[in-house]
Amino acid sequence: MSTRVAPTPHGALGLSDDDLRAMYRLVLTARLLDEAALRQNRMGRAAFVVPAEGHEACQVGTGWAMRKGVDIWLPYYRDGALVLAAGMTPYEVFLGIFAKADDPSSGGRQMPSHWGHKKLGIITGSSPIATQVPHAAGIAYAIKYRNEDAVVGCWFGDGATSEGDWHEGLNFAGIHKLPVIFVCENNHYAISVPQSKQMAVEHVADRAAGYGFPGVVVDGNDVLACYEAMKHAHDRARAGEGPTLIECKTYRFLGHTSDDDDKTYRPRDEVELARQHDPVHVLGTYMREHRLIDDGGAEELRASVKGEIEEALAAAWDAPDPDPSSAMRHVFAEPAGGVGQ
Amino acid sequence: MSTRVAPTPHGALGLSDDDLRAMYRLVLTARLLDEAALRQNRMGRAAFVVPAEGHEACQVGTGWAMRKGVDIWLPYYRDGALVLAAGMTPYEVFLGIFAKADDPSSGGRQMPSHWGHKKLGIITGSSPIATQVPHAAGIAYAIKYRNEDAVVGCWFGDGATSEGDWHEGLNFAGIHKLPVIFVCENNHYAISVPQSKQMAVEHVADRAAGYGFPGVVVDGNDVLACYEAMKHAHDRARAGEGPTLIECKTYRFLGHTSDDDDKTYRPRDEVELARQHDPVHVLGTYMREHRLIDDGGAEELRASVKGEIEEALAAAWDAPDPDPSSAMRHVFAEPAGGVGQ
Amino acid sequence: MTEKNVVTAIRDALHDEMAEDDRIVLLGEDVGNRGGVFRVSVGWMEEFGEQRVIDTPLAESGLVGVAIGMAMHGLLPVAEIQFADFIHPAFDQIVSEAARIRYRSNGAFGCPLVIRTPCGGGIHGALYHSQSIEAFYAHVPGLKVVMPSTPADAAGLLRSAIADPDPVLFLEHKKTYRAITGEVPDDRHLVPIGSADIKRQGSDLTCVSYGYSLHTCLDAASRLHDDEGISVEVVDVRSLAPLDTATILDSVRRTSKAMVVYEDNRTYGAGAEIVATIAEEAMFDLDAPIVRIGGPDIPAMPFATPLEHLYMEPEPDQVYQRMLELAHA
Amino acid sequence: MTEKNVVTAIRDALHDEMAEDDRIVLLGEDVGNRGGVFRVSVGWMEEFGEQRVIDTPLAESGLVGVAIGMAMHGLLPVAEIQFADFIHPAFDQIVSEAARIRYRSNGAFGCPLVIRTPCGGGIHGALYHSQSIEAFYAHVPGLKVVMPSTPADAAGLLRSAIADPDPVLFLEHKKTYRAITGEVPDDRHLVPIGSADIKRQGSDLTCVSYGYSLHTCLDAASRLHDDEGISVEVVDVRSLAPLDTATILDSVRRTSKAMVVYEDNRTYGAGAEIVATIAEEAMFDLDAPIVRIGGPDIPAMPFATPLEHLYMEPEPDQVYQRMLELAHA
Ligand SMILES: Cc1ncc(C[n+]2csc(CCOP(=O)(O)OP(=O)(O)O)c2C)c(N)n1
Ligand SMILES: Cc1ncc(C[n+]2csc(CCOP(=O)(O)OP(=O)(O)O)c2C)c(N)n1
Ligand SMILES: [Mg+2]
Ligand SMILES: [Mg+2]
Repeated sequence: MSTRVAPTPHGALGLSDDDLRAMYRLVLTARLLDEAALRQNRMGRAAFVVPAEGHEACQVGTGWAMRKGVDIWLPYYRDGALVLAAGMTPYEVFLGIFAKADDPSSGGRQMPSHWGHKKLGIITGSSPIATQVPHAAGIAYAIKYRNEDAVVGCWFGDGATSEGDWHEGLNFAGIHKLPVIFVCENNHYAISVPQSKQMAVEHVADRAAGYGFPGVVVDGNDVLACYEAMKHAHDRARAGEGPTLIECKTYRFLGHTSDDDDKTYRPRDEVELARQHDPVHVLGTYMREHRLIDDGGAEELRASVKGEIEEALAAAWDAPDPDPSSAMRHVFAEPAGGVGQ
Repeated sequence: MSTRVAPTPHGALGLSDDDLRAMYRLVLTARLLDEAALRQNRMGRAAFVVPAEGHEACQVGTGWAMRKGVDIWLPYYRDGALVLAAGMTPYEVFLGIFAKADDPSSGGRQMPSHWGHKKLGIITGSSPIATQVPHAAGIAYAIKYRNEDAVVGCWFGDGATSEGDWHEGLNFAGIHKLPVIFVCENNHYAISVPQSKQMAVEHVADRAAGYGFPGVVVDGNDVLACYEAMKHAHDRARAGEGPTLIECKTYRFLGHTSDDDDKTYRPRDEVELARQHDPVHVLGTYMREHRLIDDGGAEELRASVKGEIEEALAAAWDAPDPDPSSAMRHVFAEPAGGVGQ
Repeated sequence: MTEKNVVTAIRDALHDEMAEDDRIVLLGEDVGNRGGVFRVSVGWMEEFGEQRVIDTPLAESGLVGVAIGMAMHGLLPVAEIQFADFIHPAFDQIVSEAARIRYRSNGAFGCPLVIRTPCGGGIHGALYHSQSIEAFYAHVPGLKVVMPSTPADAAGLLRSAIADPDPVLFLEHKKTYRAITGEVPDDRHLVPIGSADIKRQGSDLTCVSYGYSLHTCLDAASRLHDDEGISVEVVDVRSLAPLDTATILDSVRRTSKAMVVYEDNRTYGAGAEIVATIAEEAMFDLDAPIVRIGGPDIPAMPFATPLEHLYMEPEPDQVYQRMLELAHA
Repeated sequence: MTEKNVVTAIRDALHDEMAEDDRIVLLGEDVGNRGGVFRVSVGWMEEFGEQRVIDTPLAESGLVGVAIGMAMHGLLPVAEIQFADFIHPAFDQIVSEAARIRYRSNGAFGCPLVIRTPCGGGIHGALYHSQSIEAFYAHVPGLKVVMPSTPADAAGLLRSAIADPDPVLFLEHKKTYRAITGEVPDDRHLVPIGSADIKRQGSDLTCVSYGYSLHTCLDAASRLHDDEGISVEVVDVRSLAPLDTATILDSVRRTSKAMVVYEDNRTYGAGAEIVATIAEEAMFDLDAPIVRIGGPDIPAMPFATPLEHLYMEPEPDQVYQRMLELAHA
């Protein structure tokens, strides 16, 4: 009889210990970046920020199943942790927060968190909710048409599922069995509107049946559960089996944005209860339990991430503002631009 | 032992023999009216007509469960038989076909079959598909708000279910458990687009689950099945149990409209097969089987309906055209009009 | 009379109307629980009940469509679109449905609906929280479009909008919300839809404007008076549709010089209609070509302060400068 | 050169472009199986494959949204909206998305999308199959809007639209489809977007128009020439955005008299911008006030023949009459 070590849960999913360490670093970076950004907002140096706090696990978990540089990402404004997983640096994020000329999303034209990064395959997004859903289907159609081995990920909140565009986008993707994954980060509120006033069902995922593809519900605070669901959907997509709708149950810890005060509409005990499942702690605990990190390592990591963020912040703050006259550019392609770039 | 006569199927549904005779008359009137209208079109006397042929049973069956003068109707352009069930006369229908001043729908302003009849509770409709779905929800909301004992019926084709408005309307109705019934007359085509290119599911009714209310599938050529489903939904609505989505599987026998030639997109044998379930014949057979009519009666009925239609047609043809200068009226309320009429 | 800012005037007027008439219901995203993003309806869900203050799902087309249904069945819905930039999904319901219900039914049906929405820029709203939308809607027969610039007009026009038997788009410039204060009558005064208002009398030239730009023009006119003794008449359009051409033309004929100022993208903007009307009706009364100042033709305005300034800030000086030139022309 | 009508010119140009470049895909309601309601793409599903000729679900916003996604990922989608009246549900996707993608990404992304749609009235289409929609879209920075009136322009502008790196709304007046024929070059000629065209030279007055109205104007000009020896220059706008103000102003300065004619509802219509531009730039070159003729301000046009005539038919005579008056003014 040979002795066999029981595989770790992440090992069973094909994730190495280093994968886990990298995921944990991402989760932590997102959290600390949010905190730093909020401080900048309170100091009056950042007009507007959108915290992801509470959503880190579902973003990093789903993002980890995507292939950087191959797959296509359509995040929404809440996806501060996801874009890190896609390869954006904290420096790039702060360039957006400070609306600098080199902000890869928009050169300071859009509000922060309106992501876009051509090189990383992050598609430019806007404020109107759910408009990216048909885009995701269209990109997936083009991928299939061009026989590319790429998968499209499309993220949105529970609020987005009420929009007509959401319905139309999922329906098209279902009809053509497109390689696209729809991820709902269900934090049970659209700003102040509770889920019960948004839909008469418990699970957004139940709507997938109406579009002819699977819908799955996962614990959005469990990075591994999110990864597993996404990986499975990703495999399905690559195998030509079509879309999947993944619903991650999660919670937003802070206001909707730096402009919002959620105390007027969310009971404090509800928020406190949710914080007991803080995805950063959940993953930290897992890391310790599986000896992927110890107390010293955790301290060291936190310090290293903090340092990275401070440095990024300072460098971004010093970066040049956009030139006022540049506001007139790029309404249309400039002469050098060609078709379809 | 007492002898008991087995109840007829319609009796079991609470329908009297006279009810059935009236329903049959409606079905037949719709069919003969369609034929007469098409002849007018071919003769160049009617620019545009929309035949309901094939849809008569699902329209009369669902319409029969509604209460005339109490409930509210939001039909779509295919609902030529339904509006007869709601109380419109063939004369009124022909006034619309000939675009006459007294056309109750629009005074000749809209294309024929863009129904509206204030007194009968038929809400004015337009061409854009599915826009009436949120209206139905809003009217149902007002009914509930005002504590009225009325139910809203909202009819549409399979094509309409792809529109964002359809999703948004059903979702709102589900959230507020409104007294509204959504009836899909699924003839498997949106003009030429087959169902398989419209949705990846077999049953539209399956989408109801995503809105938190029941969806049922019925044979749309069986007037009794349609009535039964509608009656049940109507009872639910009045009992405060909320909306129902009813999907009637049916078929359109002719072109989409008088402007369409369906031969380019529908195989002839498919049409022939569908005609074997012609709802007018199905009901006619039932009538004979249950001795609700005999051959003589059927002949008599047909002659009587034909006469009624000829008379209506002739009278409508002779009715006055709208006055050209009237085209400028009713952009806004005229002085006499008050709020909310 | 009470001194208030614009958003308070709107809140008070809407509150009073709701208290008077329970056919009025308010629906929109975050209007209930949160009392609206601009806090117009704080506490109303408790006061008027959840049935009358309705937090809708995030779906503007459905929201307006549902409101249209309510309006056709005895209610007087006031639909709030959180930001004007997000009204676009409801374009079809507004244009094809609300605006055509009366016409298409030959007068049998009506749609007494008010759609309120905060618009305009200069508040760091970037591309999607700064848009001007009046040009899209003023063009639609069957729809009325108003845009008050003062607290009194806001209250009076809102009351008229609610009393109107037809759909009214009620545009609220966000930058006026707190920045502009003024006396508001304490009674339920009405400002008629379809009437412009001379906000400053003058004799050397006529400046026609609306929205936040109106205040830019008033400010420039006042400085020009102090600096140069030039007398500028400032006409507040207030009601874009119907447009009060009589008041505008009358003023232009008196001063013989006209300029039109608006924040929206210049080309095909609402100001084009005003310029065109003056050109057709009063060209030979003019002593100088009509001057038109509109926003640059870029999508709303960017977020970064230097870029937003390019859109909004050159305006005060530009207006002053062009007034000066026109006066001397 | 080959003599064709407008719809055939469009069909041939689109067909040739599709045959040349397999990045071009056509999507819309009934474009596949049925070959389009106006039969532009009959047989193409077989010829180019179901992947390139896509029958979409009945959902305009989704249709345009999907096309935008395709455009951002290497394809050159041509989206067909069955009737312009049904484009409204896609307003948000067109205005907030297609038109802003390049600007909002600071030039990083582009959206080479063509949206084709049949518009205009006079074909018994009633309120919802007769609309003019150019005013809504010409106002949107980031979007190009063209409206050819002849077969050659239709072919040349369609090719330019497909080659354009930015979104182009391509408006096809239904009444020109079969009624207007003309010579079309057999090579792949391009008509540049942003250029107006003088369709008839003249010296007494300038008439600016587009769409089906252009033909009404040409007809009136020709009759006036025969009847009265009056020489009218007729400028075809062709491209509403960008607008070729240089060609228009140059003509107006030469003739010293201007009129603008369009089918759409008059108030806040696209013609207002043209009139305003002339008033600002060329007022002192004019010998008479600018004349503007637009459609009545009623929702599109009614179905009944006498009512539809009120909208469309008075026009020829009205145009003739107003030209005559203006020439003598
Ligand atoms: C079309 C549109 N309508 C309204 C808004 C205003 N708005 C911004 S975020 C938001 C709520 C979105 O909620 P959800 O999708 O659940 O995402 P979450 O913020 O909870 O992550 C609303 C109403 C918008 N941006 N776009
Ligand atoms: C918004 C909109 N898009 C397109 C059209 C053109 N159109 C009219 S009917 C129709 C098909 C509708 O099919 P379905 O809903 O299944 O009804 P059916 O005609 O089969 O009864 C289409 C595409 C329209 N009227 N409205
Ligand atoms: Mg949410
Ligand atoms: Mg159908």
